[in-house]
Amino acid sequence: MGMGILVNSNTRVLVQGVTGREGSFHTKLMLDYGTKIVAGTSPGKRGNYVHGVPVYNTVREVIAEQGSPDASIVFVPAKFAADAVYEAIDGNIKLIVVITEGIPLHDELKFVNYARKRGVIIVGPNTPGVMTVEECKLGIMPAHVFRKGRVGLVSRSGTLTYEVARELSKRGYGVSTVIGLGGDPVTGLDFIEVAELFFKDKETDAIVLIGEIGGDAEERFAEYYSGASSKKPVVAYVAGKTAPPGKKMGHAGAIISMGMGDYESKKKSLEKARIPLAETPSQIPLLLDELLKKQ
Amino acid sequence: MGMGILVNSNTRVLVQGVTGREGSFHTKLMLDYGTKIVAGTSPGKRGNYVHGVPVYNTVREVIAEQGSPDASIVFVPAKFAADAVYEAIDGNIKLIVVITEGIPLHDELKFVNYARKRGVIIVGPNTPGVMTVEECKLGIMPAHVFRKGRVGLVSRSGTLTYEVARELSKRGYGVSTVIGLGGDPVTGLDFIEVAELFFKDKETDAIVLIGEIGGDAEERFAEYYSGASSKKPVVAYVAGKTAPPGKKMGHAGAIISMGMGDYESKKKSLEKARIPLAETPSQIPLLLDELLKKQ
Amino acid sequence: MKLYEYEAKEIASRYGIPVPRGKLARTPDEAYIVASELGSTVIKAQVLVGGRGLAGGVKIAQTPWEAREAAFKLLESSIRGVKVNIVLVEEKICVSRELYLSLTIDRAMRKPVFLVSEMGGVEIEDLARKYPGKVHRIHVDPEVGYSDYMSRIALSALNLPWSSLSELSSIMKSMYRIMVEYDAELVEFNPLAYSCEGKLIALDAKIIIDDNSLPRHPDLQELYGRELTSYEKKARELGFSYVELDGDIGVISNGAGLTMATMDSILFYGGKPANFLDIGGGASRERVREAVKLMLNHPRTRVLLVNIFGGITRCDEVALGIIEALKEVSQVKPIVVRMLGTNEEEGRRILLEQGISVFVEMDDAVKTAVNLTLK
Amino acid sequence: MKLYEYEAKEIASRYGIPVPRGKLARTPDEAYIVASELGSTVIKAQVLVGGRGLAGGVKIAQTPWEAREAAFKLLESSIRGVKVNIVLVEEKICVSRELYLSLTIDRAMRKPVFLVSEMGGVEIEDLARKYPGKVHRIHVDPEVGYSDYMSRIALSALNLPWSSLSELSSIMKSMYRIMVEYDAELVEFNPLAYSCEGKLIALDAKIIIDDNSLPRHPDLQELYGRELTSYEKKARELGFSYVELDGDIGVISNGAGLTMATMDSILFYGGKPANFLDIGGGASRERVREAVKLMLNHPRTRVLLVNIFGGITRCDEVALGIIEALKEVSQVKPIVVRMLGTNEEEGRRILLEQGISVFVEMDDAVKTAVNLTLK
Repeated sequence: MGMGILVNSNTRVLVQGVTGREGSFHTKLMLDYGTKIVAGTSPGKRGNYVHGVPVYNTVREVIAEQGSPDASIVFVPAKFAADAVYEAIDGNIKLIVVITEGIPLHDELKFVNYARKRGVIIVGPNTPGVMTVEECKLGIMPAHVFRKGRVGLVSRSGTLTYEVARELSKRGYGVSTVIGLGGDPVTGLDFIEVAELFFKDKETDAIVLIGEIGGDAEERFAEYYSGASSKKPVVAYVAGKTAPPGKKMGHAGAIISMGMGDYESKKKSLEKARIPLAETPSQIPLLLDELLKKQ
Repeated sequence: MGMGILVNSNTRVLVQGVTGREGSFHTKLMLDYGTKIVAGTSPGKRGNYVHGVPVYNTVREVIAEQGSPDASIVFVPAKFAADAVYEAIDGNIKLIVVITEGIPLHDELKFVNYARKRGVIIVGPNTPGVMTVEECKLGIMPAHVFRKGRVGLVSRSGTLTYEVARELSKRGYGVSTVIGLGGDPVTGLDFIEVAELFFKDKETDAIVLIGEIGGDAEERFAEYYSGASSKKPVVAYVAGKTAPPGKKMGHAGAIISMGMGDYESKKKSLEKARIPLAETPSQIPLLLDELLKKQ
Repeated sequence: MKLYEYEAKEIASRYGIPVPRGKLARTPDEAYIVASELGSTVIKAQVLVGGRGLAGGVKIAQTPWEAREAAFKLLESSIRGVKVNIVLVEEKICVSRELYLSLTIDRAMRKPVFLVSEMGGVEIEDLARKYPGKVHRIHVDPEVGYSDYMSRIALSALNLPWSSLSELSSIMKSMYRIMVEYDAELVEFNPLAYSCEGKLIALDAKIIIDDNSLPRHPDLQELYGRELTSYEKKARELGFSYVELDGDIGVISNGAGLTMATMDSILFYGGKPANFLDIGGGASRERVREAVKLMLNHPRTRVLLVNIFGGITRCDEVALGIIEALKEVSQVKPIVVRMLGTNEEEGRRILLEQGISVFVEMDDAVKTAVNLTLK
Repeated sequence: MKLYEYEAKEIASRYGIPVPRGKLARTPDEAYIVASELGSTVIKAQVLVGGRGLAGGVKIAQTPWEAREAAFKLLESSIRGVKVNIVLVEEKICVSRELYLSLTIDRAMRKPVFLVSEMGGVEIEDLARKYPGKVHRIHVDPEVGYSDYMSRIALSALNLPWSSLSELSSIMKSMYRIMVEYDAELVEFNPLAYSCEGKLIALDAKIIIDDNSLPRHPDLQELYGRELTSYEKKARELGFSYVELDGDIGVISNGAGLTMATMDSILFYGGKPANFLDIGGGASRERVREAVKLMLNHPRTRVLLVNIFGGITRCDEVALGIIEALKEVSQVKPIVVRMLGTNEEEGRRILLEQGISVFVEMDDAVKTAVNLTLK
């Protein structure tokens, strides 16, 4: 109870877009995991139930009848996702996980800035979500690959994170909390902010950071890490070594970042910050072994 | 040193629009009062001096060459005022006094919201400013009518505030800090926020609140005051008893406020909160006498 | 600045908000012609004062002849003292429910706010007083603007079917655009009808423009001041804030707060102010001269009270303005002056030379002015 | 999605940003005609790849004949492998200074940012690397938008005279409008010329549109994918993320991160990936079938590696898709499958029935695929 970061077994959750295919499916899986889902929204569907969760037309109705949720998870399609996020922010919900993929960049820019100014944390968009193992799953990750343990996992990727979690499990490592930052160029949280939460978390001993090419989030983290006074061991993996320059690999964007963003730049920065960099996912637990042995 | 609220003798001040008629005139008066003015801005006027104050083209230049000012005072004409405010906010100046009158309402709404979200305090717009007596004058009020003392003065009006300050002086009361909230329908600060600052200020024993018809700022303050746990004595004066309904008395606006905003509504609210209400400015010190005697 | 109903509806219609079909008429015959095309009609006096319905400014006509008759009566009448020059002739809508929907500014929250109530047709002030629980507020962050979820909240509050959502959403979106693009401080549809056919339609429309923004709306600025009395117009042209009252003491002061406080003190000491005239900050002698002339020439003024607290305003300029005005005005009315602040010594000297004594205390000046009217 | 220079300039021009006069030409003769109206001209190959200048894609012509000649050469050539089909013929501008001005997204600050440098004509990446002090950043809050003070900062950074302020301000304001209205992630003028006559004019223009926003720009969406190879186009039509590489191991995976990690592991174990193909989340059997067919038919594929970590994606669907594809494809190429996650048992059973064994560990699958190509 009360372990991990951002969410725990007491977190009262709202599901926005609860009646959709994805929303309904994952509501079931989250409930199965033990997540405390108090309500869902879906315009015009008030009075229905999804796997026992009462459905409302608006967040305002949810607040009036169920009290304020602590967190929301958004499954609304890209075209309507920004509206759902504003509804949650204006409803004073302080943590919003945006699963939706394909939201226009400028919509994201606006609501991410709005949220930050109002002290609201956005996870995503285009994220598998956040999960504190054996406490609360607010996302779409396959729960069974995550063993409970003391490694904080933070990632820009989805399936690759599951792969890494499985490699960790195989070698006896478990995860305290896993957070997907989201694959879009602009996200609510970055590596630095999540690392700071993990550094303060008593349930986390080390961090595995899963980056990818594009942007300069890894470089910025490396610089921050070099200067951080109280920190924990970090092992990194960065996907995209083989990606040709100038091409967009899925969401791994090509937005200008002033000479940063390619694999070499990230590698150099991480090495400079003395953060071990794995070459394959399977190397990650081995590097953790070494790092934790040294301590 | 360090007395009063919002400003003190150490506050490093920037004057935006320093070369204009008003800007230049009041820069002189503020300097005479002892205000620490470190720089002024006026596009294209870099290299000039106004009463010994160096002029720059942009706030960014000021920061680069003089360090970050603590506060700014804006004398820029209405059409360009919002731009000046954004320049100050984006330059991380944390207190901005907007003297300018006649700024469009929707410009004000936007920058006031922006400022509040970024933790920036805006005094005004359309305000005489803020002054901690014998420490720092960041405004256009005639300084000589304010005696140093222990009454906090907060007002929606300009000249009426000077009248009240003079009445206080005549009867032996002095002022710790005087703040003009500004005469426009939307302002950066309201009575509640300023009162909270005064309640915490060791140099202030009592508050004189000068309201006027229009809006519901006085009603909201009265309600807040009734419920406030730690508070100081307040005497109020509300201008506009004789104003006919539906007409706009200068800036004293007619914006819908759901049945609130007229003199009777304000009187009733203040009386309910047991805040003595003066019928003329000259009654204010008499009510203070009574109130402070009671204590 | 308030717009006429027909102007507000023109704007609403341009933004895709449904309004009844209709046309303006300036004569009974024009009303007849318009009504011939529309069937049953509503004839509405176009005036800028409130409470038109109660004052008989809205009539229903079944036939063109009845419309002609109604227009004739309205065009002969005055509503709350304002002559009716134009009527709006509109098709009569079959109304199932009358709703209230407006967008205004919440000063406390510093945000635009939609006010929504299923009890339309009543003035919002009365509604809010009598049934506060029936008025729903939906705030809009001015940096974000309208978002669709707001229409879903409004739909629930209005008790409308979900089939009306896209209509309502489009109306609310347009209201927000109108507010921003016209710098409005109020966009109100009261009533907003839910028609017998299940459509939303704005039966009445009110738009108030923020005066400070008029410089960036030259077309609207031209309309400014058309509802004013001739004295108000003159004062406006001279750049003063000015409001007519019904007392006999003319008031000239600087700053809205001090001017109102002067009026209030007059009342407190038993007198009645004739007006509110704020010369603003830093008035020149010419402006003071014109203000004094305006007030001395006003038939209701029996005594003129000038109360100046000079900050930016210079007392010597005020004194010179008063002297010049007195030379140009033939009427002899007593004038009581109280002046303080910047250059007060010089101002006092100038007035004393012309035999006008100057008060230091506001209360003394007010009492003197009141006593002069009681004589 | 990147726009052509001439498209970006058309947009810029529509927003009031000065660009050189000019027209497109598809033949040398057309270039001659355009140049006859313009005098000295610059002939610019219209391709979507970068580094055009260094690759000889820009030529200067003094006469129409020279323009014809230049167009002829360009229209015969390829730039970095891309055939030149169109050239832009523009008046030659007398340039006093070449400046850099762009508006892009700062991911770290989560805000649009103007990048400004007085050293234009160089690629911004090089500029930032070599002279970081010469690149000035001016952030724009996306909720507030452009404000005029930004142009004053830019003016100082560009070392321009104050007389250029209104021109620069209008350009920057338009850039912000273009970014917002076109959902751009980059609006770049490099160089922005300060002409011999002291005017600002965009010599080159680049606009990149955010792909996620294309559904709300149907006109732009039509243009999408025109720079792709035929395989890339086919993959795009099927809704996959797909990039051509030059190795021989076809890669099909789910999720961009896992797909890249699979490619990287291939490299790590000594092989070379032929492509990046991400089938996305929750792919149906039909989509998997098409992906497998696409890759097996690709001439460069010698071995196909399928690496699926099923979350939303179901392994049984993937298995069925693979089986169906194998039935429809005549070419016999080895296929290595690794599958894990949702319904993995069922998926493994389906594949085993057809004689395909399934790896559990990614490393094992990658090593096997690499070994097959090394044989």
